[in-house]
Amino acid sequence: MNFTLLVTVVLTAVLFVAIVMVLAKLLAPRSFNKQKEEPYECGIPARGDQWSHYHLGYYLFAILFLMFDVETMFLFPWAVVARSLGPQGLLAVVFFLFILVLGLAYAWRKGALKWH
Amino acid sequence: MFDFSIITKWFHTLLTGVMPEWLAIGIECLIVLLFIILLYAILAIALIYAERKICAFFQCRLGPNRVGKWGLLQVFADVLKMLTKEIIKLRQTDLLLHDMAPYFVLTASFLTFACIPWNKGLDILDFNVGVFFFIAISGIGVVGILLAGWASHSKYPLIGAMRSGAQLISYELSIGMTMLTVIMLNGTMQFSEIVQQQADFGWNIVRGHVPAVLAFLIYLVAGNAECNRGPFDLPEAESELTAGYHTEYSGMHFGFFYLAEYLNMFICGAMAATIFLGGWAPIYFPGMDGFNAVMGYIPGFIWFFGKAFFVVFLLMWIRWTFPRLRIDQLLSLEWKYLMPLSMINIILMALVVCFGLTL
Amino acid sequence: MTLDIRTVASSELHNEMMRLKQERHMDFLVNLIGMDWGEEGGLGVIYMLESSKTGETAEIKTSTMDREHPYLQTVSDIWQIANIYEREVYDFYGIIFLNHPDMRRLFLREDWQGFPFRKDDKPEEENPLRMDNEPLADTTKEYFINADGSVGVKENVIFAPDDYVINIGPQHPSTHGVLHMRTRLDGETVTKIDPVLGYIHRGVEKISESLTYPQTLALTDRLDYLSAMQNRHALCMCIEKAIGLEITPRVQYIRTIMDELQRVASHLLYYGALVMDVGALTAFFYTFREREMLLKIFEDNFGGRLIMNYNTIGGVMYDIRPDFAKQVKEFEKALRKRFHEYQDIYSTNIIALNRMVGVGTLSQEQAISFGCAGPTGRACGWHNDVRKRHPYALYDQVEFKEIIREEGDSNARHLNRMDEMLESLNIIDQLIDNIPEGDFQTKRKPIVKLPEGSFYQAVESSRGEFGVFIESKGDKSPYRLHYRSNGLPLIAAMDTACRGEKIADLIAIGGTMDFVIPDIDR
Amino acid sequence: MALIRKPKIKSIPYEDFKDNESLEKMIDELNAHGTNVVVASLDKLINWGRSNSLWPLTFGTSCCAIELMALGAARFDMARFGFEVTRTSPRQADVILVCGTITNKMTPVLKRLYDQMAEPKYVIAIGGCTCTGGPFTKSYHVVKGVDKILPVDVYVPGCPPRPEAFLYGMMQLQRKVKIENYLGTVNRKEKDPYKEEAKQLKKEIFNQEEKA
Repeated sequence: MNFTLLVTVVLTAVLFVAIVMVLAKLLAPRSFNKQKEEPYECGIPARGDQWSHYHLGYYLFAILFLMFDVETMFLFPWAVVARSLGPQGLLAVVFFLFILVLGLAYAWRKGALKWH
Repeated sequence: MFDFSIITKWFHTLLTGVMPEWLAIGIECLIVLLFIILLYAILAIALIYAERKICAFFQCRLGPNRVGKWGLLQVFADVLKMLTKEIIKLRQTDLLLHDMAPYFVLTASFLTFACIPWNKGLDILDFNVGVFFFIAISGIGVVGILLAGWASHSKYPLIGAMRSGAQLISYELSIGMTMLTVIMLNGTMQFSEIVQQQADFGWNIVRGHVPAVLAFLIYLVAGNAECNRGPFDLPEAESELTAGYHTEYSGMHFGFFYLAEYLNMFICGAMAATIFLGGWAPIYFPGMDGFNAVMGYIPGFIWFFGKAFFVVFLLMWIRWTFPRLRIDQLLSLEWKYLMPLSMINIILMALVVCFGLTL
Repeated sequence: MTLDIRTVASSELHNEMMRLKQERHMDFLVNLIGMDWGEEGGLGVIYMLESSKTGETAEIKTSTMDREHPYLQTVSDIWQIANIYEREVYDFYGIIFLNHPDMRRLFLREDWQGFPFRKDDKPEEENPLRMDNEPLADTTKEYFINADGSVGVKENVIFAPDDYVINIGPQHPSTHGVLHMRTRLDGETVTKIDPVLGYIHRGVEKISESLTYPQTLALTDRLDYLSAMQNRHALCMCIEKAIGLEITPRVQYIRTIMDELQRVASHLLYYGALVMDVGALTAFFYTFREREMLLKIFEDNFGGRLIMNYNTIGGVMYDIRPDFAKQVKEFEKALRKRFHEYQDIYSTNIIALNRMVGVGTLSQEQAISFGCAGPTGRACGWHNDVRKRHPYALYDQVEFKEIIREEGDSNARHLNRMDEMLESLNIIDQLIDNIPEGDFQTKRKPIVKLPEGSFYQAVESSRGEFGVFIESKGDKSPYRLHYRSNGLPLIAAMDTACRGEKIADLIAIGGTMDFVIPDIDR
Repeated sequence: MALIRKPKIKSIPYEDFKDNESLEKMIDELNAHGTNVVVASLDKLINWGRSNSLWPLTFGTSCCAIELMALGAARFDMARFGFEVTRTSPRQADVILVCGTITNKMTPVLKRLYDQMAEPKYVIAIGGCTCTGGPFTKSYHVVKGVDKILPVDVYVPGCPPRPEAFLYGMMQLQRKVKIENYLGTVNRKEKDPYKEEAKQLKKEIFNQEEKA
């Protein structure tokens, strides 16, 4: 039942967007001129290629996120049974978390958290 | 507390009594579909209206009051307007991605929306790994926003999308970690179970005392950032990037982003209510039986909406008070303050849980 | 005041200027005014210098007779602000400055024909309204003299072809009008700003040359509309002093009070605009609440909310209303009472402080070299208040502090303006109860004719030194009327202040600089 | 269809705009032909929505822009009419309030912004400068009336006009929107005249990339 519902919800979202879009396309006017189809940049024609080389200051954060997100994922199964595992489980996880914190500290120290 | 699953079960048996199983499920799915769309639309309209009115009161203004009584029809007018607005396609955009972006954003929004337990027995998607599922699908929204910015083939949206990419993924970590603390406290990942436990043993924020309150505060900040609002509205940043990642979207295309923004705010509030403030569980004081009984008569969904809207109001209050952060400040807030804090908080909660210190 | 202008031969100019800067410490280039003295005088430039230490002033002029290829030496290596001033002169008069690194037009389109401020130019005939986009060049020309005496041209690059350049403005919510900044980005970091001006260039100075003196008054209000009162005060004072008209004490009182009220109104709006730029929308509404009270006073007394047209030559347009003093006191009380709200919601907010402290720093030398007078310069520790340097109206009779801070960052600029608001209230306090009886208008001849000569009068407008320069040939309209814009130096300093900061900071710095574009473009 | 309906403006007191010639003329034209009942009712609904949700583009060049700020602030509060959602991107705006002098250099920019707006779009010329050139008509660099470049719907004179005048202008625009025929007139669907050209261009780019 749950997966049927999951599909239903996804379908709902897609249908909702699709139907509204069709309705909007039916109702809305269309007009054409050359300037309309150019990118907006405060009323000035854009210079150069829009998809030109853009310095991504954020990619380091993406990599860090990937790392930490996967690590925290491992914590979830433990969290569910944390109560029954008791202090012993906690000790194991603290060790794991310690490594995580070490990783963060390393990234911090290396200046990966500094915005470039 | 009234259990809604009685009705759904009764309805199911009623249907299967007169028709084959698959048809019954089909009809139920249709009802669910309509229910979601209706609720989604109503909430969106209510939230947009509330935001305009509340921000007006913060700003010593009146807010919309000409369209309909007290401006109640204002949002309907806006929707009609947006429906009849031209949808612009840029010459050099990646049309497929450009059109796909709203689908992603809305799908993420709908799916997370469906995870919310509205009442006892009234939840649409109730997995036993519910929290996990919730975190996973809320990531789809990021893809939508990134696509929107990238496919627009314009510089402002691109910068906005990149900002939002960095921001959303960063704050997702904190959300995950605060949810981890709650899971530890309740020992389950199923939303309905989490709320049921709160109904039985008291709200999480009380039960988990210090670490839970800490987690709640971290969640508020991170959740606020996740919905691109308040001091964290950098991806849109009206005064810097004109309109951010949806600069090139017009008409209903833009309307979807607008809609999703408000609904995400509600989802953020509803999640806070569910995992910290007891969801549909009524307020309960040990020893005051008369009072508790009266509270118990109030239907669960009213409790739920009351709590969710309280959190939403908090978010609005923050949004209309603080100036915007800068991108590097935003990221260092997450990585240098919230993240270490939530890690410490996990250990704190683990200690509390393992040594049975819960209230 | 009447100017005593010394003529320097064009070949000696650069050396003479260097000498003045080094020996007499003339480090503040107040004005650089292009001139067209016709066939007999040729094209030339008037330089007005001032020493930031001693307060001495010097006026120099130089000219060239060649109208086809007028060349003069640049002073842009001595004062940084000369860079943009000389581009303005090139734009209007076609005078080419040798060794100037960036000889582009400043205000007009790059493909504009002719030089509109020359007396023999007919700009409208040569330049019909054009709908095609303006070509924005990525390279610029530098003229220099070869060893054999001929003039050579070399190309300087503004933006390389693969630079990531984004246009901020002209239609942008945070450029306070139609400023256009071509901004080179490295990620989110601003590495260069090239301001493109002139989107609201209305040719006010050129129009004024064909108007009589009383008519020119109408245009001053529309320059820096947030200092409307002060601008007009400057022009009136300049004319009055030139024709030797005595002003009654009552008018002096009224004008001083109005100037300060205008300053408060302007700074209130500044606060509103800044907080909007930084994203704290609610605070914007708080200042407008008080500003509306002030506008009500303006409206009651002169019938205008924003543009009052109040000062006239020899007095003011109408007498103040009997309850003026009461109204002003009420407003003052309300503002003082609510002033802490502004501080609470923004000035002391931790996010706001993080956004402003240490951001967009200008050193004192830079501020003086760029000529950033007003609160911006005073935030860098430069004592430049015209009210103290060259007192006018009643400013030598009232007591007030010149607000000075040393940090030179956005926060200092912001706090300076906030403090100035209170200081203005103090000035009003001292005057409001003692407005003497008398005429509000001195009798004068209906036709105003200035004696031959050059005149200059500066006032402290809401955002710096606003100056009026008039060159008269004895007619009823000015031969040349030049306004010292108080925003142009701020724009020129933007590149220096913003380099290495983020886009968001660029917006915040622009907010604290508080420029008004029509005043820059004139 | 036999059922013919005479369009009328409801929800605005008729006396309020009776003295407005151009609106009067528009109404007469509409009445002369009459409209299908179903279409007219749908029109009415859509026009109600459109007229009550006119989102302005933040566009101000000079003095009038400050009064626009005052209009948004507490005393005048344009939010009452639902105008407060000022969009900074022309794609999402419905009406461009041309606040302040338009100069020759600004002309292509303004035209571009107007072109980039999504249909249906409206223009309000605010202030003397925008209507006629105002005090700067003598200037060599000022456009004498913004109607030389854009089709203006409402003129609001004044220097600068008071915020009340802004509101009146916006309300006049609402009235104008309310008597338009949306279906069939406003929502015309043009054919893309640049389709072939664009295909050609894409092909060329593709070829070039292949070569490289």
